[in-house]
Amino acid sequence: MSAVLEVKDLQIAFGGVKAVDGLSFEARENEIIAVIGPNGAGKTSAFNCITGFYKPTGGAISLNGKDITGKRPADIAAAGISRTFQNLRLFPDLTVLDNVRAGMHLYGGQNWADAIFHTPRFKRSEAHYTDEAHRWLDFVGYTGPRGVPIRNLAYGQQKQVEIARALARKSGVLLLDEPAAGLNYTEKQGLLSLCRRIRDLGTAIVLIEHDMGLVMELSERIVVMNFGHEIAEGTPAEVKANPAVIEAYLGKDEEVES
Amino acid sequence: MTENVDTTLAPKKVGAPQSFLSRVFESRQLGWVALGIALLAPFVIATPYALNVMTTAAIFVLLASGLNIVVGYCGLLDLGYIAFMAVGAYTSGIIAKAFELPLVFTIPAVLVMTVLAGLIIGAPTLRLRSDYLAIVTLGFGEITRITANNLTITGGPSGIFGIPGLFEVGDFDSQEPAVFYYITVLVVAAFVLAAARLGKSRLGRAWRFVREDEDAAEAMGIHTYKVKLLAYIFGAIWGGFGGILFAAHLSAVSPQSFIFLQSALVLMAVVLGGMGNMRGVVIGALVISLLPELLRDLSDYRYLAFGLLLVVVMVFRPQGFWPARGYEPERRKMEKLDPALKGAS
Amino acid sequence: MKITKRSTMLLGVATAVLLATAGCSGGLLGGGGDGGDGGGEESGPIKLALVVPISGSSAPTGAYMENGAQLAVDEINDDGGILDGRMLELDVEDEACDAQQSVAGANKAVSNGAVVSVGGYCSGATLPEIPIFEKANIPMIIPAANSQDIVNQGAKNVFMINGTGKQQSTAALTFMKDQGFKTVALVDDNTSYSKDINTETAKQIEEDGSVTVALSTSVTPGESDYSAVVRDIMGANPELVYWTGYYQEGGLIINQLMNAGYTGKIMVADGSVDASLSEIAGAGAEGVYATMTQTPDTLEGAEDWIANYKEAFGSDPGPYSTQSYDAVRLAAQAIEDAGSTDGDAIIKALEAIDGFEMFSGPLKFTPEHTLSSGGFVILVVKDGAFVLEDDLS
Amino acid sequence: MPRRTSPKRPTASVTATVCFADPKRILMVQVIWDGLFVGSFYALIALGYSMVYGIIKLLNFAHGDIYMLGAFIGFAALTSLGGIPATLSIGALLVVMLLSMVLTGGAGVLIERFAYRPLRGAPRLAVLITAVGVSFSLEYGIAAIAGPNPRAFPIRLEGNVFNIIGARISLPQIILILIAGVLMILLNFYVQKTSTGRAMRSISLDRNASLLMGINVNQVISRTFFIGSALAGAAGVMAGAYYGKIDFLMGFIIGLKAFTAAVIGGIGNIKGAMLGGLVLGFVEAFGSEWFGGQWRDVFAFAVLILFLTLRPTGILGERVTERV
Repeated sequence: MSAVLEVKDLQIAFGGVKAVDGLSFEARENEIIAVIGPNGAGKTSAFNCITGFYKPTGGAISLNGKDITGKRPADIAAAGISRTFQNLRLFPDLTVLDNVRAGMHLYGGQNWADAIFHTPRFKRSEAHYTDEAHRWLDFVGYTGPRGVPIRNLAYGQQKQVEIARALARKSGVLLLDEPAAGLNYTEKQGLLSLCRRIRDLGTAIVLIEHDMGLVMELSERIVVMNFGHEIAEGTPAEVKANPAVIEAYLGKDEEVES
Repeated sequence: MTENVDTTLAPKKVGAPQSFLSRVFESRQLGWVALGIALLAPFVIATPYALNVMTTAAIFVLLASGLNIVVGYCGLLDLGYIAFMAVGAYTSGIIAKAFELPLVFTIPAVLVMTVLAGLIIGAPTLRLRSDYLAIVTLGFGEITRITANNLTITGGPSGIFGIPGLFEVGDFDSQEPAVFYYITVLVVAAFVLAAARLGKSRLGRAWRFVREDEDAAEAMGIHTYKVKLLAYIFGAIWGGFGGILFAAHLSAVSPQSFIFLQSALVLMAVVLGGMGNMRGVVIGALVISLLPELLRDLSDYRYLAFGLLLVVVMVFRPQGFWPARGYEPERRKMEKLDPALKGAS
Repeated sequence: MKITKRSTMLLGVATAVLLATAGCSGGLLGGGGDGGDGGGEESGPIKLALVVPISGSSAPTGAYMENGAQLAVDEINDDGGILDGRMLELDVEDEACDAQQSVAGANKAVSNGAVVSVGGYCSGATLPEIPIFEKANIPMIIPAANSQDIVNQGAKNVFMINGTGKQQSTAALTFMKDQGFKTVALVDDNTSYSKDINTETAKQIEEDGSVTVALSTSVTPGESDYSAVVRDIMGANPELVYWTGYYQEGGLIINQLMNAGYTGKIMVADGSVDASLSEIAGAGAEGVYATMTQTPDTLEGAEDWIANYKEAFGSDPGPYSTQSYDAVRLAAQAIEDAGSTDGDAIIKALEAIDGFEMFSGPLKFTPEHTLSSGGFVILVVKDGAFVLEDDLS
Repeated sequence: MPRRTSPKRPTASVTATVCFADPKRILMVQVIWDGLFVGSFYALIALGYSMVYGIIKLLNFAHGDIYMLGAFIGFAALTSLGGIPATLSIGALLVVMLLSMVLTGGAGVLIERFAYRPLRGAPRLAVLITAVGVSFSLEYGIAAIAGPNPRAFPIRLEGNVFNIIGARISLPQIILILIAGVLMILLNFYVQKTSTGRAMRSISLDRNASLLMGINVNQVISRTFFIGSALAGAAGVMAGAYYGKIDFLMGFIIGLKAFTAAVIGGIGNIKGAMLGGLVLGFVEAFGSEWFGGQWRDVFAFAVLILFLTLRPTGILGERVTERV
């Protein structure tokens, strides 16, 4: 298995404060990696660097061997990374289906003239979009209404839709920022199986997560960050036993244990 | 396209509105009904004044539908939209007069000029925060007007007049008020339909994604800047065609027609009607353009009444008369479910 | 397509409603075209269209014009009307100095059955009215708008009773030469009326050769601070500043010039001849010249007119009150002469008019339908009021 | 001196500047002074824009009309007082200015209470449209009450003119700049040192957090409107007394300019508004010097656009790193 996403010595500073300082990891096909660390460790900043929302101040990121460091988010998305956000970033006034269609923007298949004249090409392409949207909603196990604005839906459903949207992008790498936050036990179990099914599609998953139980059960490798530094990397068992990790989580024992 | 409506999945609370009235309002044929009414109106009243007012209103609808692309779909606050109409009107007026051409032949030139104007105004500004965009577009609007007022080619303060008609074939005069009204209504209807269709396409969705959450849209691979620029260009083209009709209708173009108030009025039409909903915008445009005419007899007080009305309407209905609802059929693909997800959740 | 039926029904209902109401008014199917030729009516009041700015930044002048016209209407009606007792009625429409509004206003007036138009203030708004009134065969007596562009249109229904920019410029140049001014600064307010005079004056000065234009510039109306143009004028240091715009900005510029220590003379064009000019300009207005047609203030025996105006409207007459007053009287005279409200007849009557007494003097139209003599004189501000300085004869 | 030539007649105007000893320098000083003077008006009005924007992120379009309202209140007050001896004009002006500040401040509070507050959760465009509606209502309301004609202001500030390094500077100008300066210093003190001022700053940083901290947000917003409107009202009276003419549309252009000034300085930032006003004043003064007065607004807006493209946060605005 080759590395799809490669992050080398990533650094980002905000006005002198180094949010990420020397993060390196690789993600391979069919693999789930977790990035963990206490609040403020720089995990989300690292995600934002990888997806182009922040310009890294140092280091390199490559995708399938191509350097994507510092490119704009849309180009990185086109290159093959999709993501979810820590706090839901859906399009609240748009329907569930439209939200998922957002992930399919790069499918193309029609242009503005097709739209204005409703050419057969346009109709085919729209039908395809709709089918795909339904397919991905089914895939994530979404059972709620699909033609209504998403802001009316329950939180768990919104989380499902956000993942469906990211999946619709059909990219090789999926970054999930705290996918389990705010979910109940059943929903977390659903998430667990969903992640595995996504992995089985051949996708590399990198997730940020605070729920240690979930992380330990799901991920093949774990990267631990603290104060912007990478303090450990390894299998769940290795990380659990690492004294630096235990120290970083001191006072948060219950999370490690749970 | 509306068969197979399967609403069983929708809980009542969040489902699409079910009342008779809402159904009528959401009906696909409503646009044709409106067009029918517009086409029949002259059989009711056809005084020169009525035709003039109705033609003006129709042109205004065109402008509002163009601005709706920019503001309603894409969420870009444009306070200088009338500048695009000015560009269209001046371009067609100047060329038609200089070469003594019927106005229809100026369409290519107007297209080029308005697209150019959209690029010039949009390119440097669309990276800006929305409030800044508002003031910058306002600035561009004023710059356009003042420039038109100061240049010789635009006729300075008195503008251009004696502009030829749209076209003339034998005895058939396109400038005959009733004829011109019908031409306008048909052109405007076509543009409104085109704008509505654009709104329901991949590009239109991209506009809405940008409006709702630019970062999330960007993360989906949407070049937000390009998409915004396209919204601007389409808005500009709509405005430019409004300008051609305007020039043909009045046979004169002068800077006074492109003051900030006009931009504000078009924007009001969009917001009052319901941003993003083309039907609402058409209604809003009709209200905004017809109301001052109806209030004409109040003379001094009409803008006072107008101002107060705006405040009252906005306070009680901030989404506009008829906001975009954002419902669509729950239609599911009739194929088998993916076996892989049986048992998931 | 389950909604189709309902929509069809809706369309049907709408059609029915429309067609039902079609019977009662002038739709395409109805009587047809009763709007276009209201002049054909043989009884009832005779309507005069007055399309002037009621809203917008030129609204004040619109009010003066409306009052002036109303005064004439009232006087004529008090005397028993015209054409054997038919009353005059003003149909006031807003032009807002905007082509779109003025076209709507003109169309409305035509629909209302106006017989003669006696309005027209902003040239840019008046120009697009011309084809509308021309088509309806309604004569236009334009009291204020005086851009050369209107003359150039050559419409046979258009009559201008305000001196043209050309005539005013000639008067200005004559006075400059009389007084021996060598350098002048020409300042306009970027409206077509004002720019017209500026351009025309500059042209005539160049042809004449004995005066030099030290500066020719424009300001943006509606602002308060004109320090830029004041600096320019101080820099150019002319012997005379000729302001061709309106009194609102004129007053401010005069005041700011005086505060800046300007020592030369100032002359204003007729748009600035208003009592408010010296109120706004303060003491600096003393000695300011103006090119102007005769006004009630400067005419002997016009005190009564001013008193009447004041009594009727509670304020002093303003710019174009007199012209509007005269426009209505002229229209009444022409209708009387024509013996009918037919457009062609009235136009003929207007062309035939000779020696009709107006504030600007006895009237006779040139073949271009402008005043044969602009009737411009030079006024000067004395104790805050404009008085006759030089009748240029 | 090609800049002095008219656009229409490039040949006829060369005689102009030779009469001065060193016209260029004199002119520069004069341009700077004129820019400073106009700029202080812009700054006073820009403050209201900026404060309101800082607190509730609203572009209060009606703000320029509050300036107009202030001028008309001053006009009404002075007219009802009758003739005032010239020697007392400064005193009378100050009294009337205070009165006008209180009334326009009150008007600002009422407008916020009845037009903006009900819309606090609404889409921003809806609020903006409301502001345009308020603007119309104020303009044409005043036109209906006071008539559409421009009015001459009852008192006129007059005084000596000093010649300072070539610039002509009049006493009224100095007085008005001083008044504007004092108002701005007072405001700055208020915002920096008082509890309400601190509350304002904290709300502009984070409204929800401020609510949690027990700050009465509604009250602070009301006070912000009061202060912003009062400053505009003061500027209105000052403009009336200096320029001598007021009309119901006088607030429109200056409102746009003040808005521009607020953005140039960094909208939401009080010092930025003051600075932006002065910068815009200079920009316009130099712009009309170089391109001619009729191009002044074009130049001002063009500079604004350039500015925003190159430094979108304004001069003093802080760069906001948006969290994703």
